[in-house]
Amino acid sequence: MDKTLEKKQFQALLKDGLSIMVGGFMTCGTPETLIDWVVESGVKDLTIICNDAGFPEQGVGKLIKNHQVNTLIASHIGLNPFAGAQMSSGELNVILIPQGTLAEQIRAHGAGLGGILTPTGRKTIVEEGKQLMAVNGVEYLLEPALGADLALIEIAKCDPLGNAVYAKTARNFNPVMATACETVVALTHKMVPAIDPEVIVTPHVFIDYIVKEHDHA
Amino acid sequence: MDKTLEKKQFQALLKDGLSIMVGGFMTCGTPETLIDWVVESGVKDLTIICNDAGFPEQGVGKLIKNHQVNTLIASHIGLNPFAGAQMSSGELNVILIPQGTLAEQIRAHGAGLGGILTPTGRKTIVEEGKQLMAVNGVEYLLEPALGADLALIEIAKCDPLGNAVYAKTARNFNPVMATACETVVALTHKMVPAIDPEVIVTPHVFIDYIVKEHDHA
Amino acid sequence: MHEKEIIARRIAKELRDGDLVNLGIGLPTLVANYIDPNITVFLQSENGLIGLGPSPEEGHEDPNLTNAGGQYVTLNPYGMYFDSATSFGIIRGGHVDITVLGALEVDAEGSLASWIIPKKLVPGMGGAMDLVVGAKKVIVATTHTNKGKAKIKNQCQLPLTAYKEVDLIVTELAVIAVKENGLQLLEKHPDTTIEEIIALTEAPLHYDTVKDMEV
Amino acid sequence: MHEKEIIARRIAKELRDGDLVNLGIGLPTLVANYIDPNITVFLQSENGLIGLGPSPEEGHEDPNLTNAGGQYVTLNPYGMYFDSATSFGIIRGGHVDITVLGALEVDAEGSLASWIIPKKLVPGMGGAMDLVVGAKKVIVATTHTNKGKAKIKNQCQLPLTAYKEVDLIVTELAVIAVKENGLQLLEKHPDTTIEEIIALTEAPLHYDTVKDMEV
Repeated sequence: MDKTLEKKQFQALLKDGLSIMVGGFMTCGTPETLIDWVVESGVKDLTIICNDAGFPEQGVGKLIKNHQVNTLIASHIGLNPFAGAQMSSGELNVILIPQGTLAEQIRAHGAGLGGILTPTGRKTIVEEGKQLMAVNGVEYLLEPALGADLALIEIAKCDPLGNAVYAKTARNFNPVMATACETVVALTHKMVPAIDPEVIVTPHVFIDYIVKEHDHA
Repeated sequence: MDKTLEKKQFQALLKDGLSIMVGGFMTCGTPETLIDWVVESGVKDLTIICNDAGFPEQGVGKLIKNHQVNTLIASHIGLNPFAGAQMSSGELNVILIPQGTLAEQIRAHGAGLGGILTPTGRKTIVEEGKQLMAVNGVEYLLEPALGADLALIEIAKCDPLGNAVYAKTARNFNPVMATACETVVALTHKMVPAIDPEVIVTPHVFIDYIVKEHDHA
Repeated sequence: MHEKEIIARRIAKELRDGDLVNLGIGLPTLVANYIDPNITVFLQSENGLIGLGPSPEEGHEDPNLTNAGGQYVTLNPYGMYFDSATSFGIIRGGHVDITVLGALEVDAEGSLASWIIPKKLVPGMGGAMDLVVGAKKVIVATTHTNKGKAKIKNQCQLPLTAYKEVDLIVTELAVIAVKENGLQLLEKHPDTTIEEIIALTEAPLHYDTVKDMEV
Repeated sequence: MHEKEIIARRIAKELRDGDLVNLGIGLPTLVANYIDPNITVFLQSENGLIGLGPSPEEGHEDPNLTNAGGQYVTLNPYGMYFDSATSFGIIRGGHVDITVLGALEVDAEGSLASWIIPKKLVPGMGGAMDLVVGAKKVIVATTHTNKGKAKIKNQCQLPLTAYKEVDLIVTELAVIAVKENGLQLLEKHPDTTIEEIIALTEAPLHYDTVKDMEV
């Protein structure tokens, strides 16, 4: 059961129009090598789901700057002027979602839930077009589950099957995204023979493919 | 910030009519010492939320056998004949919930969600009296969040602030219950000076009080 | 060969290399004994682990390491522990390839009743409802009849565990697939006949080529 | 004293021993510099940690250890890391005692606008909407005016971050509580007058005893 991928094999997974979740928070925990390979592949019309728009030369920002992204689903885009400019020009469709709602919608998809009821965004423009539900007299927004075709995540290390742990705050969205996509590719900084069963964060069953960072660094 | 409790202090937290979540799965991971103290206290009319009814002489089964429980919310009761008998006689109100729904309802409360949409129980008697919601053409049951007054959990070890880890499958419902109750008491088997920040399962902010098992074993 | 062994051996042949599998309490648990040693199957237990290993040697039981039936177990290499919400996220989220579980009744539409006999037996559904709704493939492991009475019904009479979720029914006599248009008899035990199986089954059975079960 | 320092110092006095606190990007972050050394406050950062420590020494930055503003930070003893879903479970679930964040506008009902100026500035809400809805106490840290224009409005004109969630407003001139019947002026800077504060505030201010701010 060898899950490791080389660049060409990784790029064979890509095609125009894919929806891709990318881990990271202001690019901390973003698998830059995999982003570079997506840039190099030139695939277009991507839907990118990421906490933010990255920076022009970092993270998903590189895909935006390279005009590969059709739709961006994120909680903020303030650090990448290309995202704002492409949104203004109509090139990029930006869907802004509260960060906690985004995390929970992704988790819901991974956990087989249809959606969740959250108080976040009540009586704000986030509420527009959403269904409201009262539970015990409190009103909530129904936020549907959110999945994608492909997850690109960064992990600190894994065992040969893909049991994974993360590094500090580079964990962020990576574990939930690993549960919510058809295909999950993990960029690992280290491969180890075994990981303590008590501390594994992402079980191997979620990881389809592993790219070893050190082979390409 | 000393969170440790002795028996008398623990019993001062108890009163008739409390709702109490108790960790454990067929009593694996159930804080037996704390249950014994609740039995000894004699408080009545409790609502107990636990995966199962335990055994007559183990886990929440001891509270049921001692007639302290008014309502039991659980996913099964098959191993404790007293639960079945009290249910038949009308003494005990038993609410059976699918195990995954129960876990998710508790997690939802802890995470400030009003509820979740689950496909589990569709077109079964679990659906009765529940609101149905369609998302993308699929029907789900709306299951509301579930909290309680008090959580009694078992942990393997913690640091002085209460950062906690669990032992193997004794983890089960304990971490979600720790997030979902007004007051959380953890029975720990060991107190250690520090725990690796990457492997803490329950952050100290969820643990209000700590009872040291070895003081009483 | 005991009927339970026949069923367990046949179901074991459904498992593929790399599959994540949840085996229910009782008869389904026996499937683990017959998995092809040339493949790796990962067993999940809904109380919170992947990588369920064999029973511990006597004297080596760990009270903190049990399966969903409360029995002492071991953990295989590459296994791991998690909490109940994570466990059912794995189950409900479609990450379990195959779940095998018993039945009180199963019917022509693939609905399953397995958790309650009102006023007689009310143990509760445990994790069964989530498993049947969530797993990619649902296999029912059951004796063909109960005291001579058919368990494979036109329509379940007992309260359901799940509606239209069963994919395959394996008994000591037959392997039956649930299809859009009803039940399809795929295999029969070499020692029985199609006619006998039909006689012991309440639901209508479609069939064309019926192979002998390999057990 | 710079107005930001006045605000940060005053807000620091709201923190109690054992509080879990989330400090927003910018001005709110300064509050950490003025926490009473005799109490222990746990700082949460929504990107995934509790136990935010001081900035690292130069050359000791860890690219895998940042705060929600993307700045390099350190972790205090007893701190820990978690994923984004867990982080917002902590936030939305009411486990954060105090959140401090900036404002574009805040109003008489305690509604807050802080994340968007349509067609001019659309950075996104990040975690602010969850923080304001979820934290037990919401403190707005803001200069009293923006280029002479009142920021404390009768009603926010900009799109809201949250509706009626703010508990306390701290500016360089005043400490104002949001009450059922409107805003209550609790404290004023020693160098200003109640009349001046009222003149610089669009929303009506109730008051009886107004203390001097301790800064």
